[in-house]
Amino acid sequence: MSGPRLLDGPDPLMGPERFAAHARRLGPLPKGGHALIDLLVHTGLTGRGGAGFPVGIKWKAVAAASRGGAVVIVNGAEGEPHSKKDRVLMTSRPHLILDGALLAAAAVHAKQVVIYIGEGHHAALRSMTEAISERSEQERRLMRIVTAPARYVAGDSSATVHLVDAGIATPTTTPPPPRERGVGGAATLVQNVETLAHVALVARTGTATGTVLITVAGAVRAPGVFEVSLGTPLGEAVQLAGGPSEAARAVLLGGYFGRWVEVADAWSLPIDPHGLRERGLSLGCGVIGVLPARQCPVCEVAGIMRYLASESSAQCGPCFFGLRALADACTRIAERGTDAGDLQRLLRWSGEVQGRGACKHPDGAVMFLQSAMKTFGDDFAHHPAHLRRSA
Amino acid sequence: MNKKLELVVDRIKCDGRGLCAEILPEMIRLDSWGYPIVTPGPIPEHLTGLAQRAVDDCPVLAIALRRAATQHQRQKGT
Amino acid sequence: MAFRGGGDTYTMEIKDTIQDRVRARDAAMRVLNRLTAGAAVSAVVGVGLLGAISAHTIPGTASTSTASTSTATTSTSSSSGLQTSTTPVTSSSSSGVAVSGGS
Amino acid sequence: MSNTLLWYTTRGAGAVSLVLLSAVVVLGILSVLRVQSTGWPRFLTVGLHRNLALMTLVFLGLHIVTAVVDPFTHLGWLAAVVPFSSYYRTFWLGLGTIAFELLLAVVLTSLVRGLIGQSTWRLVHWLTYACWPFAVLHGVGTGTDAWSAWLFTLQAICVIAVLAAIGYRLMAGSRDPLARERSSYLAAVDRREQR
Repeated sequence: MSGPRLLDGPDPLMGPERFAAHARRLGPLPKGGHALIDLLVHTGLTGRGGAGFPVGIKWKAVAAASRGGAVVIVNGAEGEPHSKKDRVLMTSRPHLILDGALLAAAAVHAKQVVIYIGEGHHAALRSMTEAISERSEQERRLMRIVTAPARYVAGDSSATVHLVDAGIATPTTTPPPPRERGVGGAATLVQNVETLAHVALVARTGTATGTVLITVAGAVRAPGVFEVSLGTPLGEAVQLAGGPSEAARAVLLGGYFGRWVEVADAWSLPIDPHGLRERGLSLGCGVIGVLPARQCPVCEVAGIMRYLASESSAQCGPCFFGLRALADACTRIAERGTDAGDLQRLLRWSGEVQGRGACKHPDGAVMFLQSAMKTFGDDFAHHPAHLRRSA
Repeated sequence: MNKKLELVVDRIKCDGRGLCAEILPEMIRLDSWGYPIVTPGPIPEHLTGLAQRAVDDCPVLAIALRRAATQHQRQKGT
Repeated sequence: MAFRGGGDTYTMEIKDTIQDRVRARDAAMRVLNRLTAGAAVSAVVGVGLLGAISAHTIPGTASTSTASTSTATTSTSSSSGLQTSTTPVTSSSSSGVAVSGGS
Repeated sequence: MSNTLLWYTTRGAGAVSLVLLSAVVVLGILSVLRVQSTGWPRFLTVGLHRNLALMTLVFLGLHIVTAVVDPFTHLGWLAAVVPFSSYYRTFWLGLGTIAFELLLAVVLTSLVRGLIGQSTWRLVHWLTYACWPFAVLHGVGTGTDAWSAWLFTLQAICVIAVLAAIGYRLMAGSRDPLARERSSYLAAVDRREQR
């Protein structure tokens, strides 16, 4: 696995790679079209925004529904609190992303490309704006940037469509999914920025890229974004971030919609979408969060549940009220100690909330909670009353 | 052609009036917050009338009947 | 809202309440039908009754062309007022046939 | 059928229609307010609202047909359709025609709500609040002559009931438990002016 990498070339911290340097380093953009879709299906590239949907299949669906008027949304919302990798990519390799977006536009017969960036990501916005201005007029006319509010669900694909269409970044009812009916009713391809950067490399080499961007966060010495080869053991990835800064208890894999893994099982896990899926895990948006042993997992989980509850867009009752009730029950256990009734309610309400939102926000939150209750079963069962709450 | 019908709830439109669960308790119950939980799958023959009534009476048009799609039809539908 | 009472055997609980709710539904459906039928009957009677009242009180204005008949009936004042009031009731029952056909 | 009989029926059916319409309006407001109790589920309110609405149309039909065929008034069918086209009490009758047409729009759109969509239906349904006052004024203008005491009492009851329901609705605010949170979230993420 020694193909080209996304962050090859100049140091990503040096700022955006200029178009001239980019073109010199990687050569011209190859022709895409239908052959590229077949190539993407063949290489099995999966989306890097979190859901991990197979890219080739999605492109095929959009191309089939396109009729020449499709839309490509380049998703750089990055609303996941600990994730930084999309911003690092946007600020260092903007042209790789634009290459991927243009290839996508050609392959699905799109007439516009919308670059969707979280409004707080100032450096990324600057970098992408500059990058577009370096492109040919024909390409420039195709592309525009929109900014999205910094909310957790603003990156949901239906929310990106809703923002472009109506200026409101809230998820809408699916089906039909955006790939069938998106911006202005046209088939719309919503693809994460990292995914598109991979496409730019796959199109050039004709082979699968063997890397993934991860954000290592939490109790590590040098948290940050790293590009690792697929299959790298998770422990090695954490070593790239300087290793744990103190005794670690567990790892949250895949961000707030992810799963908890005890440290003992975590270090040997391969960082690879397929390998993780076999273990019932997911790389999600690529966040690897290390929880230190001195921190109470129950209190940590309660805090994250409160955050996820507060990020419900309050459109669907089960999500809004359900997540709030779950967060409250977690908080009660965290503050006042374990209560058998609360534990039972957590289980029952989890079942009631799952699958009952227009988007996957409630499902993600519930799966996070269920994983926490499984991994930290003893902590939940015997949590003492904490008189003072940290944070 | 599959003639079986199933109930689908538009979660955003639904504001928890609860009429559907009153009319069709055989297939719809309310969660702890008053929002409907629908039994998935096709509606039994003898309940189709009541199911239609539940759909018609929803004040916000949040519940609908649709043909229970088979996996094959779903893929062709794209 | 039913947060409390979340007790034991959840499935048992559901099964019981489904039957309860089906019974409640059926009872309410019967109430609805009865109320609707009651409203229809009262409406028909109401047409007759109110028509009768207007027949009883109208003659002052409904003059000119129909004046001869109306003054003739009402000139016999309140005693024959009863009589004129019964005529519309019977006529309204004939219109009541049309109503039930329409509803 | 004697002419006077038609005339009485017109008036009786008109008054009954007004009572029914008022009941329909009150029931509609009660259903928005999510009124319920043991033995009175919410679908009962909605079901009664719909049944009485259809019944109102029937009695209104009776009211109009008997009025038109009554040779005394010389209304003609045009007056039933085109407002302010009758020679007889042009203004007050015209109000009735308008009320009738509004009600027809409200009922017909309700019957095809699934086809026209919730938002269109809802918009049209607001016309009820125009229809009902027109109906009341029509009743006052054309009906309060000789038998005014009866009709006045009836109308007063209807007006008080509907106004009470409207007042209650205004005071109660939205019964959607999510309304406040939803609108505050929407306000926070609304980027329409940026575009």
